[in-house]
Amino acid sequence: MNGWILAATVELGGGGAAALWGVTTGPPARRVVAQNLTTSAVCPALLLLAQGYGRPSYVDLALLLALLGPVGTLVFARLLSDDLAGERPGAWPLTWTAAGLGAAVVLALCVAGAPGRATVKLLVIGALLISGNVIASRALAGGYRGVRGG
Amino acid sequence: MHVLPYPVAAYIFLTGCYGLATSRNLIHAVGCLAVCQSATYVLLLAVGYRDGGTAPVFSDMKPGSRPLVDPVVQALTLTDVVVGATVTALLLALVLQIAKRHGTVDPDELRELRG
Amino acid sequence: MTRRTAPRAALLAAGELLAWWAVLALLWLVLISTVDTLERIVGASCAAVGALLARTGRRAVSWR
Amino acid sequence: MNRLRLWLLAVGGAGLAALLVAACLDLPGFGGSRHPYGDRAVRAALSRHTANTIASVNFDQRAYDTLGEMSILFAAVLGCVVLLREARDEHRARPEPADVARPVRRYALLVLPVALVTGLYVIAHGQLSPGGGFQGGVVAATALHLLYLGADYHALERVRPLGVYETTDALAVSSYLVLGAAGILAGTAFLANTLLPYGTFNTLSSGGTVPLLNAAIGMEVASAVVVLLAHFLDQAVEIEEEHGRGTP
Amino acid sequence: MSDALIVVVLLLVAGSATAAVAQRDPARQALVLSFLGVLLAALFTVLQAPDVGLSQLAVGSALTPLLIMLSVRKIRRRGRSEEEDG
Repeated sequence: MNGWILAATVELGGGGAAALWGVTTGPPARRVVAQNLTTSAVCPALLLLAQGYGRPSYVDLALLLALLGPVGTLVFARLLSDDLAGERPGAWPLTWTAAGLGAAVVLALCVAGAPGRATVKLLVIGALLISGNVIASRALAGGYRGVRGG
Repeated sequence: MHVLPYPVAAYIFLTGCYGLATSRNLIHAVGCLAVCQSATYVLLLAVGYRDGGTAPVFSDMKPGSRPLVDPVVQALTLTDVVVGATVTALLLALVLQIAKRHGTVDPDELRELRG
Repeated sequence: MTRRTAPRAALLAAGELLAWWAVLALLWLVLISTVDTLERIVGASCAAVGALLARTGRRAVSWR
Repeated sequence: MNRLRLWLLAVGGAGLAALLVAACLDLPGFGGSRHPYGDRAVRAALSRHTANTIASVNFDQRAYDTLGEMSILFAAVLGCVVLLREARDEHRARPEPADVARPVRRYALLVLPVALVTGLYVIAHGQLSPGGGFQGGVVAATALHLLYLGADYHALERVRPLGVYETTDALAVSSYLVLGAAGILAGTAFLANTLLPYGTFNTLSSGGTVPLLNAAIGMEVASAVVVLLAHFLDQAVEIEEEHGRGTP
Repeated sequence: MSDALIVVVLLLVAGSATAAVAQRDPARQALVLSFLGVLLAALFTVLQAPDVGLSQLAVGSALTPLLIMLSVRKIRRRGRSEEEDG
């Protein structure tokens, strides 16, 4: 139909398949990293879909994912901290690549749309997405070293 | 393409049932039940979809300007998601109670315990 | 000693609440699409709840 | 025994699969253009000035369903509270304070109010844009638990007086019922949307009783999720069995 | 183009549902379930049901994993304290 939906298809297909592969195989450390990257793969795709369908109200989905996705990763980082203790999964190159992808999508959408309130909303979502993913990566890389009983 | 989503829903449901029947851990079984429930969401929403349609939400578009998908099945699915979440929570509470009473969460061991 | 610090602490608390309230009210204005009076009232009260919770949470955690 | 069960499962699964495939082939084609109920629901929603048809179906045309859904949620939370209460052979142990990395702690403290306000926005705009009481309620309740994730359980307990949330839950359920009963008093039917003026299309006050019912559900869900998670957290973090006493 | 998108997301959902059943360890299953929840939200967006997508996102991305992981932790702790006793 249009380029935005094509981009979303590529992003969902590629990112989703990669995340599915990562989340089902390998040691726990790799699985939680893949779970964290799910957010950074799907959230830009949702933004692209909102633009592709011409429905600004679909942006709320991306907003909620940018808020709750990192929270989900923090859940695993905290409650699996015993299993992750020896491994310190950081995957910083991957995290920054995903952050760059999110930033690129948000900037492209900002340029495509008319400047206004929607642009600021997009920027807020982008900031939440990137900071959430970086912090979640930090939490996986030994953010909960002293958690025993709690 | 005309029927693809329906077999996918059936497949997800049967996969979840297989997991339920062969599960060796009650928490895992609750997760499989969640998978079964997601099959119903896929089926309901596939029934309501219309080619080229868009959501019947008029905060950002004029009524009547585009074809619309079916809102009734969406409302049903919304209820389904809510009930699914509460069922998961209640079953997990039951599993914790079983673990406390019997000291195991393996269904086979539980059957042996009962005699 | 306490007589001098008490008003300062109150001022700091009010400042923190006001700053959070302003940020959250701005966030509300960004999220919505059309602005009218009722929208402003609801937004201001939701931002006030958020600001209260932000301060309570910060005090419960004791920032380090 | 085990082999037998697998065989039984295979036979039953194959039969069910055959039936399901036969049913799939007989369903109306995917993406078809005939949706009689949908078209009528959209028309009814527009006539009552509700911009989000799904909210209109949930809180106006089929508000009775939502009452049932809400009772299920309420009953499930009640069941969890009963199942997960502290038994006589258990005691509470205070968990050691957690040592969380500083950026994670700051992120949790900064995102907590943002997520709460976003949840309230989703509730308040349920009848206009996608969203509603259920979605926003879960988001607001999840936001509160950032304090557990970013600090420790003790911090969460300090901002979460459980009694208040239990009372709010019950109050929200009864306010939904009262709003429904008000329809009877006004001379129409239970939960009929004839009480309030429909207002201007696409504003916060449009849709008659829809925004009020929406807000009641939002309060109910938010406090129900908080109570639910509180009991699970109690079990996972604080409650321990007495040592030296064997399991029955 | 829309059709291709629907097919891609449907196949991903089917794949992750299979994976969620195949993981026998509850903690690992919770990881796949949270992935499945986010993916289902994307599928609902593609099927033009943003309301359902929002509630699936709210439930599936943080709430269900939190409930499952708390149960896992409780049962693991029970196991550990019994080992210490016996």
